[in-house]
Amino acid sequence: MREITLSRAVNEAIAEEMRRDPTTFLMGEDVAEAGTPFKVLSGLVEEFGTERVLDTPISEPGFVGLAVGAAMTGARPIVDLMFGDFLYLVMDQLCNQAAKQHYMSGGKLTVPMVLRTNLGATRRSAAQHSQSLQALVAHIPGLKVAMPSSAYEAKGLMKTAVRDNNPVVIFEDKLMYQDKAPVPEEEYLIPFGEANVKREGRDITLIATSSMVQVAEKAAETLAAEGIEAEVIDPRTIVPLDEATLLESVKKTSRAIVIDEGHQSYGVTAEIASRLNEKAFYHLDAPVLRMGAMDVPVPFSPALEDITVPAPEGVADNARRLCAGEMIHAA
Amino acid sequence: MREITLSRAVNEAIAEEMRRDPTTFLMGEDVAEAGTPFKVLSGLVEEFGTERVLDTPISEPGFVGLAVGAAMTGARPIVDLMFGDFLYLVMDQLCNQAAKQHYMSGGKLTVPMVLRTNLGATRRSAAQHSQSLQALVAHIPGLKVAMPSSAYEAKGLMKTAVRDNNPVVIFEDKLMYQDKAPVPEEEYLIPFGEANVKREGRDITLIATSSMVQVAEKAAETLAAEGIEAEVIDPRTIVPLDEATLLESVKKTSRAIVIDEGHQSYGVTAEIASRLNEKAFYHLDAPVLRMGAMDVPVPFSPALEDITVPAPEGVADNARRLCAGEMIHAA
Amino acid sequence: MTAKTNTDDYLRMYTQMVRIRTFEDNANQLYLSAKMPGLTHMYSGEEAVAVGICEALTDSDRITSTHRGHGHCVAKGAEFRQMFCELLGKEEGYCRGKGGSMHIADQSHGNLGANAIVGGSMGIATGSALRAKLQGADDVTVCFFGDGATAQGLWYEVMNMAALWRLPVIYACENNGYSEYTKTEEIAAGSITARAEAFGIEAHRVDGQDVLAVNELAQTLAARCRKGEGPFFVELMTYRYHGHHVGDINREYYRSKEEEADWKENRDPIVRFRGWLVAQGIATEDEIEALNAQVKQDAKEAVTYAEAARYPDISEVDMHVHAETDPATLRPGA
Amino acid sequence: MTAKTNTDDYLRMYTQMVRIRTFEDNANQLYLSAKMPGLTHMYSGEEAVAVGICEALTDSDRITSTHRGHGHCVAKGAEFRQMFCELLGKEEGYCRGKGGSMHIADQSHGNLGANAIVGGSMGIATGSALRAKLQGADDVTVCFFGDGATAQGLWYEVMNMAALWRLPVIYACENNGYSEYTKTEEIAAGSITARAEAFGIEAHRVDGQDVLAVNELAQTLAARCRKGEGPFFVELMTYRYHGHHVGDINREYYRSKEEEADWKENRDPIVRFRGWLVAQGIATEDEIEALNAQVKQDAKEAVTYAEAARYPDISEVDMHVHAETDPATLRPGA
Ligand SMILES: Cc1ncc(C[n+]2csc(CCOP(=O)(O)OP(=O)(O)O)c2C)c(N)n1
Ligand SMILES: Cc1ncc(C[n+]2csc(CCOP(=O)(O)OP(=O)(O)O)c2C)c(N)n1
Ligand SMILES: [Mg+2]
Ligand SMILES: [Mg+2]
Repeated sequence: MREITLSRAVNEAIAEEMRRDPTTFLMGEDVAEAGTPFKVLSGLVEEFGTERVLDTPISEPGFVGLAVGAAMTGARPIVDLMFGDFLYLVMDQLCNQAAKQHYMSGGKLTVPMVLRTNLGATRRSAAQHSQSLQALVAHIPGLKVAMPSSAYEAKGLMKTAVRDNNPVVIFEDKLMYQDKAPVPEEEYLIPFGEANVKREGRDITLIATSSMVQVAEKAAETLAAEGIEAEVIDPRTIVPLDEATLLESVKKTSRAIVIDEGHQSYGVTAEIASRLNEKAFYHLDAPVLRMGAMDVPVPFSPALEDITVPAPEGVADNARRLCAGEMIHAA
Repeated sequence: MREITLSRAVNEAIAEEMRRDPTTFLMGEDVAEAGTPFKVLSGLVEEFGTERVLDTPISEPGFVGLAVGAAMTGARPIVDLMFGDFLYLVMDQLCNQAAKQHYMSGGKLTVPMVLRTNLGATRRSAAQHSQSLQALVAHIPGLKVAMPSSAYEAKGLMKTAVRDNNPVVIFEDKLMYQDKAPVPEEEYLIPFGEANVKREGRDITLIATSSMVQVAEKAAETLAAEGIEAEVIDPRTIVPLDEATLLESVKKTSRAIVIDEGHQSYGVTAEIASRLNEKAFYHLDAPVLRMGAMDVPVPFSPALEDITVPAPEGVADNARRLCAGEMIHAA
Repeated sequence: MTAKTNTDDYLRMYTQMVRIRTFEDNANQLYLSAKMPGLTHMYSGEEAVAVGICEALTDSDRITSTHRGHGHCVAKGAEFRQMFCELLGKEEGYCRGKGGSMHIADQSHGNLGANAIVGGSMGIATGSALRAKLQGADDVTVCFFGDGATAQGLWYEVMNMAALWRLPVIYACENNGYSEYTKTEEIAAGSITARAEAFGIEAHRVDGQDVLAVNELAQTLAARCRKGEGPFFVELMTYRYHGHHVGDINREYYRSKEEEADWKENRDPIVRFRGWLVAQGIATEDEIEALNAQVKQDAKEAVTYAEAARYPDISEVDMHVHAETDPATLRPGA
Repeated sequence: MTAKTNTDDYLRMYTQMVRIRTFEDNANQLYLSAKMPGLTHMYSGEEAVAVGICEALTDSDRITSTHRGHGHCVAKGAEFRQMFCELLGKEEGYCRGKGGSMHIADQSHGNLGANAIVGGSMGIATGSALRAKLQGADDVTVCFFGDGATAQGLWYEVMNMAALWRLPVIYACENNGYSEYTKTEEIAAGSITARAEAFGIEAHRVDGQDVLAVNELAQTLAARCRKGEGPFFVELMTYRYHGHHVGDINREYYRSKEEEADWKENRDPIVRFRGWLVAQGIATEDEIEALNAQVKQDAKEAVTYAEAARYPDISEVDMHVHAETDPATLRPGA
């Protein structure tokens, strides 16, 4: 199968959906001629024109608000939010307005829009351009939240996001834009709420999102060499969450680590770990461990930044200890 | 001891701190003559004048931003955010600016400010005036988060918040403003990170925040009549979190329910439950259960609204089942 | 005085104003008799604004409304029954009781909904206008908001885009002199019309108690929007008779009884328009009284109906969190 | 031409402009030779703005800066060594390497910091001015931001409060014609000065390539701020020589080489001021060359120092998340 970059995959998904549905349009800062600073959207304005690829002023709450209104009245906007860190600016439009319209109107209004943004540290971009804020939006009822872990998922999830009748937030890993993966030529969509078992194993389950899937896979390779068979699962969407697949695996392996690049405290790993603990408690041989980013603003200095996010060695290390029956924290 | 309302307690705390420290001032919408819609701040403008009690325009990001700048340059602002639901509007100023200054400046800049706001549903205020958004801010390193559960805590935690050298978000339960509790005449402060054991018990631990402390206490009374002794613990601050006290209790009782009025998924209960599972796993006789608000926007209709938040019967019911050895969800 | 050219139109404007006033009197009564859950914000006194504007619009034109939204809802064509049902949290309400007064919406007549976030619908209105432009539709969107809402930064962001892209949106600022318990002049520096003009937006100021003046301006601006000459800004000078919300009874610390009396006695939009209708021979006093009585009767019946109506079944509590997506559309090739 | 009345002042202004240009040339070189972590935004071309304004301020006056912040930092008095250390993430940097280029701050000279959120420091600057007013201090705060930042709603919110409360703040908009890869006219409707004026704020437009014109205006406005006549708005017309950031090399799809050459060749602030200094007999060409050489030498030494300097110890990673609070202050009676 051909291999394309994550950047190209997103571009293809959007182009295909814009061809398919004339009510779909794209807006954001420098999305047209510049094709975004990451060049993900290059070429779209040439195909669809400035009517459907709109460069906006630096007004994040404003243009997200416009997208909500356009979506409520018959369009399907795809909004580009240049950095995930800017989510804080659009929280009211996203969480008070978009997320609640359908419910507050008793099902009459719908807000079919996509907010595509990114996550990920270790790019030396410092505290305001490196955050992974998926936990914030996952907490708000009415939104859906997708976290592609490769070009394949980036394309398939984006296409589903555009067709979904709800506001969907999709986080791309900004360090992965140039990473290639096999992506079919033929059209495909990845349904929301279906986790992907990336690697099978019987000893321990590694549940990882987005950027952390590679980390988990690398850890699994290391472990395999030592005879520990780790199962690696990518939930792909954290809302909705495919609990069934996660539970099934954990019931089989009896041990789990949940890995996500957001801050650990009050983050995504807590929710997933809690559900496993609640619903597979009597199958667990050890506590479900969580590995999130450190609870610190992301430091600029390379010397510090790299140690703030989970890395393969750390995952392997924890897995080894869990499998050896060591209780990490337990008194 | 005299009993005063939560509203009065907050008012006293702020007045005392404003008398103590001339760099302290108060700002927000309708905080001066009107004393806020909840009348919590009545009388302060008469004592401190409009120079230190500032009525602002309806510009939440703006005045929170002003508070950050004032705090960075030598003042100690107390900002009133009329409804917790407006947190979405100020997330950038709070989470990108206030929370990160100290870290990003390598410890040189400090932002000693208090953001007081509220939480709580069942007031028939619908989806945009009923949210309990503590999980969002608890996730962001650099902030501290206090959740008083009575007039006593409201006063003691507010005084500590004003003196703390960090941005502190303090959530009051808007349904509790008229509730009275014993509050000493003498000055006192409640340190951050010290949980309060509200009731001792040996059979199960109920960890509850803010509005949910009363719910847990009521459940504990019901349970006591049936011979189940529940320990009720109020963490009082969720950042920092007094893990030690919680763990000690759970190791004793072997069972726990965590109750918080925020949405359950990706919420506060997940973090607390995860920590207990991680660090007291081998002491647990049953999975730690979580009870948050339903994952739905808060409905207006009274018929629906009341069932979205945890209630004493539900807590008692879950506690009974845990103590009877029933596994709630486990397959 | 020539905004509407026939008797029926004038009478409908009058009736719509009376319907709003009557709706609010009943809503207030429901609150005072503890039959209404929560609080609500009365539109009484501002009727000429909503009616003058909405009578210049069609059902395919959109509006966005505010926390003080009953007036916009009635003026845009809503029925009393579903409105009262909504205010009481009943299943037959416009939003199945899930929205309540602060989120009442009426899709069928183009009302995209009230909003409990001050200024919160400015993006929505502008986005609706963007959709119209992109899709070549000729509908207009009116964004209602209060003077206090001009302090929200969002407004400047969306005005800029509306102006750059010449969107068919009219920003209608209902300047009733107060935001909650604070006078506008204490919280708004400079000039509100100049703020719109700075973005190259044509701005107007109009007497919001004169329904014909409002309507005439709205007709002109709506027509010009349809021709691609938008956006526009209108500041409508008006007054709210009640407190900020129904529970705001003792108001003397922020505004005087004399001021309230002056507006009510000398500038009431309904009384003024009634006088004009009679003077022009469009209706007799008796006809007006009959019409008033009919509206009262309608409201009474609707209230009675709503009081007796069912609450939504509790199984509805987790319905409508997410909209359904037809699985067929998610297949390749679909 | 009389803004600064003695030779030393003129020469310091010149030197500061050269220091900025030289700092940027070295920073760019560090990037190109892959010695700098991440990206950075060059201030070259805009030197007269930062220097003209900051030379009108004292160390107790505050500024807030932007993502394009090296110029403000130098102009407000920072040292090369700590600046380069910060850019390279070293412990001796102004922020112990934790902030980097986009968050460089220099508390000791009143620089409250660069900001990676466009417009993100508008509240901070205005709050600093509010603090000055409340505490009766006579310092002034200057809020630097770009033309693109005028699209952030926050600006209108804080201008309103600054105007209502007459705060000693100067909003300094560096209009370099672009935000990232987009021309200002494509994303800003109407007039930027009119936007400030609408809030009752006195607005000025000045040639940002003329350091004396900038300095003269800044001196006047700072003095008037101290007398309680603030706030003010200044739009400074300028140009950035490099791309949006150091990695933005191929720029022809959004601006022409001719346009760039025109600004560099005909309006360079350093060349212009140098010519004036020589013409006025304040310095000879030789003295200027010596001065330039000295700055180059200083920069080179600072770079060498910074390259050799230590990274922060990894134990620092979770230091400074929270500021310490002296437990003694938390006791009753304290
Ligand atoms: C973002 C936000 N801030 C504050 C409030 C609380 N609030 C509700 S109405 C109101 C005053 C609004 O004034 P104005 O816009 O003039 O409308 P009016 O009530 O006068 O019709 C305020 C402050 C809110 N609902 N939303
Ligand atoms: C809130 C926010 N939106 C977008 C960005 C990405 N961004 C960084 S600089 C910039 C352009 C800023 O333009 P301007 O304010 O004119 O400053 P200049 O770069 O021209 O100095 C943008 C869009 C950001 N950092 N913050
Ligand atoms: Mg008003
Ligand atoms: Mg610019």
